[in-house]
Amino acid sequence: MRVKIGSLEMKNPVTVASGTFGYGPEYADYIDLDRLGAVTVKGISVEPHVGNQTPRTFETASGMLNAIGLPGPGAQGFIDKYIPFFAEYSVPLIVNIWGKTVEDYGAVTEILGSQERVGALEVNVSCPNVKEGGALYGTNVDLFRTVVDEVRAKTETPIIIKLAPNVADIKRFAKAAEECGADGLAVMNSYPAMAIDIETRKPELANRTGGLSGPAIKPIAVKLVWEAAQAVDIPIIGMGGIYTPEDALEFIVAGATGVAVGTANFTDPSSALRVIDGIETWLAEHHVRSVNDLVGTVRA
Amino acid sequence: MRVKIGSLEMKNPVTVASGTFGYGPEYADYIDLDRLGAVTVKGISVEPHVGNQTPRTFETASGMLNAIGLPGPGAQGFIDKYIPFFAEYSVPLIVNIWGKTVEDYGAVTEILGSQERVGALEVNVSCPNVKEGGALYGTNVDLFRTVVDEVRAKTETPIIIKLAPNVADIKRFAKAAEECGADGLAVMNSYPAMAIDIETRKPELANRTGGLSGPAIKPIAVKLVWEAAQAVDIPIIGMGGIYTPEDALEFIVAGATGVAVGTANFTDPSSALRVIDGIETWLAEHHVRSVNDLVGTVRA
Amino acid sequence: MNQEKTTVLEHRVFQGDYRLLRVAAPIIGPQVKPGQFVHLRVPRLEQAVLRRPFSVFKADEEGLSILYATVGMGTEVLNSVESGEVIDLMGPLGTGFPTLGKDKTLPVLVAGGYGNAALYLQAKNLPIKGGAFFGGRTAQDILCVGEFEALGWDVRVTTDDGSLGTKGLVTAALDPWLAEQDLDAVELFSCGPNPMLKAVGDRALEKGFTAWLSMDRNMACGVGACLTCVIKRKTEAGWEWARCCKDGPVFNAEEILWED
Amino acid sequence: MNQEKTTVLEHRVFQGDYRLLRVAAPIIGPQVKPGQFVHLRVPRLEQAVLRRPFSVFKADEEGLSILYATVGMGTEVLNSVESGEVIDLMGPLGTGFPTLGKDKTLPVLVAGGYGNAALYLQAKNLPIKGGAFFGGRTAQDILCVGEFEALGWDVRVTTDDGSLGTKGLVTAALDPWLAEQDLDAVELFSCGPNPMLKAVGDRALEKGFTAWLSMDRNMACGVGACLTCVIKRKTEAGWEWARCCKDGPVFNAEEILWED
Ligand SMILES: Cc1cc2nc3c(=O)[nH]c(=O)nc-3n(C[C@H](O)[C@H](O)[C@H](O)COP(=O)(O)OP(=O)(O)OC[C@H]3O[C@@H](n4cnc5c(N)ncnc54)[C@H](O)[C@@H]3O)c2cc1C
Ligand SMILES: Cc1cc2nc3c(=O)[nH]c(=O)nc-3n(C[C@H](O)[C@H](O)[C@H](O)COP(=O)(O)OP(=O)(O)OC[C@H]3O[C@@H](n4cnc5c(N)ncnc54)[C@H](O)[C@@H]3O)c2cc1C
Ligand SMILES: Cc1cc2nc3c(=O)[nH]c(=O)nc-3n(C[C@H](O)[C@H](O)[C@H](O)COP(=O)(O)O)c2cc1C
Ligand SMILES: Cc1cc2nc3c(=O)[nH]c(=O)nc-3n(C[C@H](O)[C@H](O)[C@H](O)COP(=O)(O)O)c2cc1C
Ligand code: FES
Ligand code: FES
Repeated sequence: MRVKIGSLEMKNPVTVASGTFGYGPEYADYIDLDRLGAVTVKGISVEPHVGNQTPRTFETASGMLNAIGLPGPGAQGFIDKYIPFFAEYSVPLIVNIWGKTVEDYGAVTEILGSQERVGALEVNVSCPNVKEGGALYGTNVDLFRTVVDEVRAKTETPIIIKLAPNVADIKRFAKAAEECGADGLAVMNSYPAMAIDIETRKPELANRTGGLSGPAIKPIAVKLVWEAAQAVDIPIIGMGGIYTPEDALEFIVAGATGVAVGTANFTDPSSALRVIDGIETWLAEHHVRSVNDLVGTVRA
Repeated sequence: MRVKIGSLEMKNPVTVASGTFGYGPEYADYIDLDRLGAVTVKGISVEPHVGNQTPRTFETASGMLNAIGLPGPGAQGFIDKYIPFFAEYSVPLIVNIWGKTVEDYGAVTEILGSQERVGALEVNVSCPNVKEGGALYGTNVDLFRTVVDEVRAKTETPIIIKLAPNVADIKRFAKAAEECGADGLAVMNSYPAMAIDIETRKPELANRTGGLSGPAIKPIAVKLVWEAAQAVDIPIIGMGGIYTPEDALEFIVAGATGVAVGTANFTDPSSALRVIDGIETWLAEHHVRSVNDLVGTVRA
Repeated sequence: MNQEKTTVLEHRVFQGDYRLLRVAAPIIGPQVKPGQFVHLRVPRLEQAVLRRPFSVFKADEEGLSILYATVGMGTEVLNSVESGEVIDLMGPLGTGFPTLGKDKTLPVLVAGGYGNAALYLQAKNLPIKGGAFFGGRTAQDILCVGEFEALGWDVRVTTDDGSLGTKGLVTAALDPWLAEQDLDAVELFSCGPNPMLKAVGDRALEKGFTAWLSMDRNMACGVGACLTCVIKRKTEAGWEWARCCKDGPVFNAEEILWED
Repeated sequence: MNQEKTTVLEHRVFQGDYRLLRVAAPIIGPQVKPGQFVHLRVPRLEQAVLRRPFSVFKADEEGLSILYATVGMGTEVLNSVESGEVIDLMGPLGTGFPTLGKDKTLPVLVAGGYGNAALYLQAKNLPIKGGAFFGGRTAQDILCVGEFEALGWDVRVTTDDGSLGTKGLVTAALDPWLAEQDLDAVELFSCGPNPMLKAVGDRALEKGFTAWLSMDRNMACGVGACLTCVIKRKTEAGWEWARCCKDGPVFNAEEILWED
């Protein structure tokens, strides 16, 4: 069940999706964190951030919208508050990071990348660049490169670039990340979306738009993983609506080396463990020795 | 309930989505076609086309994938086989068209645009351009303009450009269409997606990838309509997972002048009529005189 | 063709994995012809956008019934439907079996799995009763033998495991039997899994008898609109797509271009 | 905090729009403290990714019960759940009501709608019983008056339409009553719609008595992980987000920064 993302070793391919699992302690009463391949925590920026007003989430058909707005304690706040918690666990820690400027990305990388307890940084590029008038790092390949270059320059810790899904050709971004020295990719972030209350004529989210996640987007995510996997040699962590072992295996067959369970944690906190156990059983039943033997085995 | 798309008058804002309603006769036993604001038929190209191998559809959570591959009788075949059928009806007819080259788009436009019974042409640009090595008209704004220009040059019949959803910024395409003289936009086509059978490791669709439609994508579609509506003054036909009158009103409040019922026809052939009746009731209960007064009234 | 909110009259285990579902369908019921199907919206299956097609087992003025196996999410949820609940049906759909050709005197039925259900009305309506060949994996999969016999059919059973009738595929019983018949008089009607249909179709072409095959294809609309359920039908020029839901599900074996 | 597959023991209309659902929850039940809630996965609501939070009405070694109103898709489907069915619960969740402060001798309960359910355990546990003010739109919305009286509470009812008790908002009964009490002795516990909570909170701040408010916010995770359910909590510097599911749902009225 062991997989590797750069030098990060995971004892099984299953992590949790950033933002759906808090900073670690929140679900620790429900599942043994050490059974996960890695814990991925919510996005951290260099400074503390308040995030969006409420309402911040809204349920949709087989999915949900979120516009939490990346509130968080900042890099140093995270270290002070949560790194000690992880001392009790052996599970690898992936910290999701973001910034409003390229310098922000560099700064948070320097701080968190030098923490021994941090096994990898997952770089969320679905953020507007305040300096460039709101252009999104994740959908403009030139801006995208500047971020990956900056993050790479500031750390030797493995970096996983989390691609934005709302692009015409994800292969360009996958390749750019690989060229800039990324150790892995995460595919996909939630998809830009919106819901409106027709009685009040107000968007259901305070932020107006948010990201769609859950089973609704799984077929989109599988396609993006499949495409990205064809474009690069670095490993991919696939996510988007994973609820069952079969869902996870679908991403693996499509080309993902690891998978992340996101929205499913809300539906059932034991989802990730069920996925791990189920993959193990499936591999045994199908006489597949290593999960790595399944990666990208989809037939033409 | 009356709305206009260019010179096309619809007695209510509700049509059906291309490809989910055949060529007209298929659902005529189930609903009175003349109650619809318009009938939109499946994509027609200049020559007959065989489409994809099977399997062509696959059910997913709150949605479905399709990769029918645009089989069809060709422009002249459509005229011979189906135009006589519509002689018995007064409902406006919107014909969805596509091509593999810019010339194809022009040729099918010339043939169908000159048919008196055709009220508007809906231009599907989510097709690969065979001459340009498979680049997609719908995701490359320069190629996109050449198609809209060509179609516009070949007819005075209203043209509605059906935008591809998988772009980073739909506003660019919306504006380009308006600048090239389009009478309206249709938003959105099904979203590129994929499902894999983990036992056989084969994609569930013969075409490997297909388009995701149904309630799963509604929040994505609402956002795209909202964005496109802010960018242009021409009317928009909104679609993507519309099942209920409330769904339709959500698109209208977001900025759609008309709406199309697609996948819902498969779930329940009476969906479009329920949507029409429900909008009417809602408008009356809310003392809204005209549906046009609701268009784009979402509050900031 | 109609859409009707039907009320469940009876719903019970029929045999093995199969359940019988009977609904009051005063509009659709009387219109059903042998080999047609209904398109059913599974109640409470809100996350599913598609209906599920089922052959009509029996139908009369009041209602109709289907026999179904539980194979996936939809049929599993269908299991929980109780008497008195409402089920939305479209039907009757498709082009079913023709009646016996004028020059034919020996009708033959060949069925596997739920194919028995799909053939029952045809078995009842045919003016002459001949041989009926039912195949399945085990005894559990062989449905309604008594009912077909009561109609006057000479039923031969085969099972893969030999737990009922002859051990082997349905063709193991069919082939020797056919060898002794006047093939010009034979008209065969078949419903079952694709490999069985192909085996039967191949024999019809080789030996030159008439065979009608009810094709099982995944469906979306059920009315010919979406072009999901197509199979290749031979034409002078080669082939064209034919829709199983509208042009079929029943096709003459001669028409079908099989693919692997 | 645990996750438990509970079995439905009882499920019936309680009064008006409200239903009582009682489940066997030997793990969660004994842990419940007043003002805590459970996070419930509605069976058969496959298209929903989120659980639904409900205050615990009663709890003991064997099980727990909730009182709920049918307001949307989830509670509608919940209606169809029958005795013997299994419901997946997380709980007990959140920080509930504190017990009576050492210097307080006059506990007061203020509830609207399902707020009565949320206050019952607190009403039972408080060492002293004082005044209980229940508001609702009509008589149908006033729950459990007899039960609170049986515990020793002096219950005053208001309804918007005057169909039970005094006509008017709950504050119409509360204000004159409070005017006659020693406010330093008062400790108030409230659960109900946000406007009611704000009205109560405003009075606490103005008049200087202690009040605890159970805040109703949409939730996703229920365990403090997603940051959906946040409200603004006053700090020296201004405010910070506090999570209703974890830091609350019960907050001191002094802490809450109300927004319009
Ligand atoms: C014309 C026709 C008549 C049929 N008659 C009967 C009958 O009398 N009794 C019976 O038990 N079954 C019958 N079937 C098969 C039946 O439709 C499927 O077993 C059923 O749709 C499975 O649904 P599910 O949700 O349980 O399975 P899932 O596999 O979960 O369904 C997922 C999707 O695949 C489709 N699907 C799955 N299996 C089939 C299949 N074999 N054929 C077509 N679509 C499929 C479903 O409709 C759905 O869209 C018939 C099929 C056709 C086309
Ligand atoms: C701590 C807490 C305790 C509660 N206790 C009770 C109780 O004891 N009895 C009772 O009847 N109700 C209670 N509620 C409200 C209850 O959670 C909602 O009525 C229920 O979630 C509605 O679900 P639905 O699917 O029927 O409604 P829908 O409106 O269809 O739900 C859609 C979404 O909105 C959320 N939602 C809708 N209304 C509310 C609400 N008022 N509060 C929070 N989320 C909401 C749902 O959880 C769901 O995610 C409580 C809420 C909270 C936060
Ligand atoms: C409530 C919520 C908060 C999220 N926060 C973050 C975040 O902070 N950083 C990030 O990169 N992705 C974030 N995501 C996206 C998820 O990590 C994941 O990419 C997405 O939800 C798709 O997976 P899923 O469908 O399994 O949830 C968030 C998603 C949700 C639902
Ligand atoms: C089976 C199927 C076939 C389709 N064929 C076409 C087509 O020929 N041309 C086109 O522009 N869109 C086609 N579409 C896309 C729909 O017109 C519509 O844009 C999309 O399905 C979103 O709407 P919905 O979610 O309501 O189905 C097809 C969709 C489906 C499901
Ligand atoms: S199922 Fe749609 S054409 Fe047959
Ligand atoms: S509901 Fe997730 S933090 Fe409160």
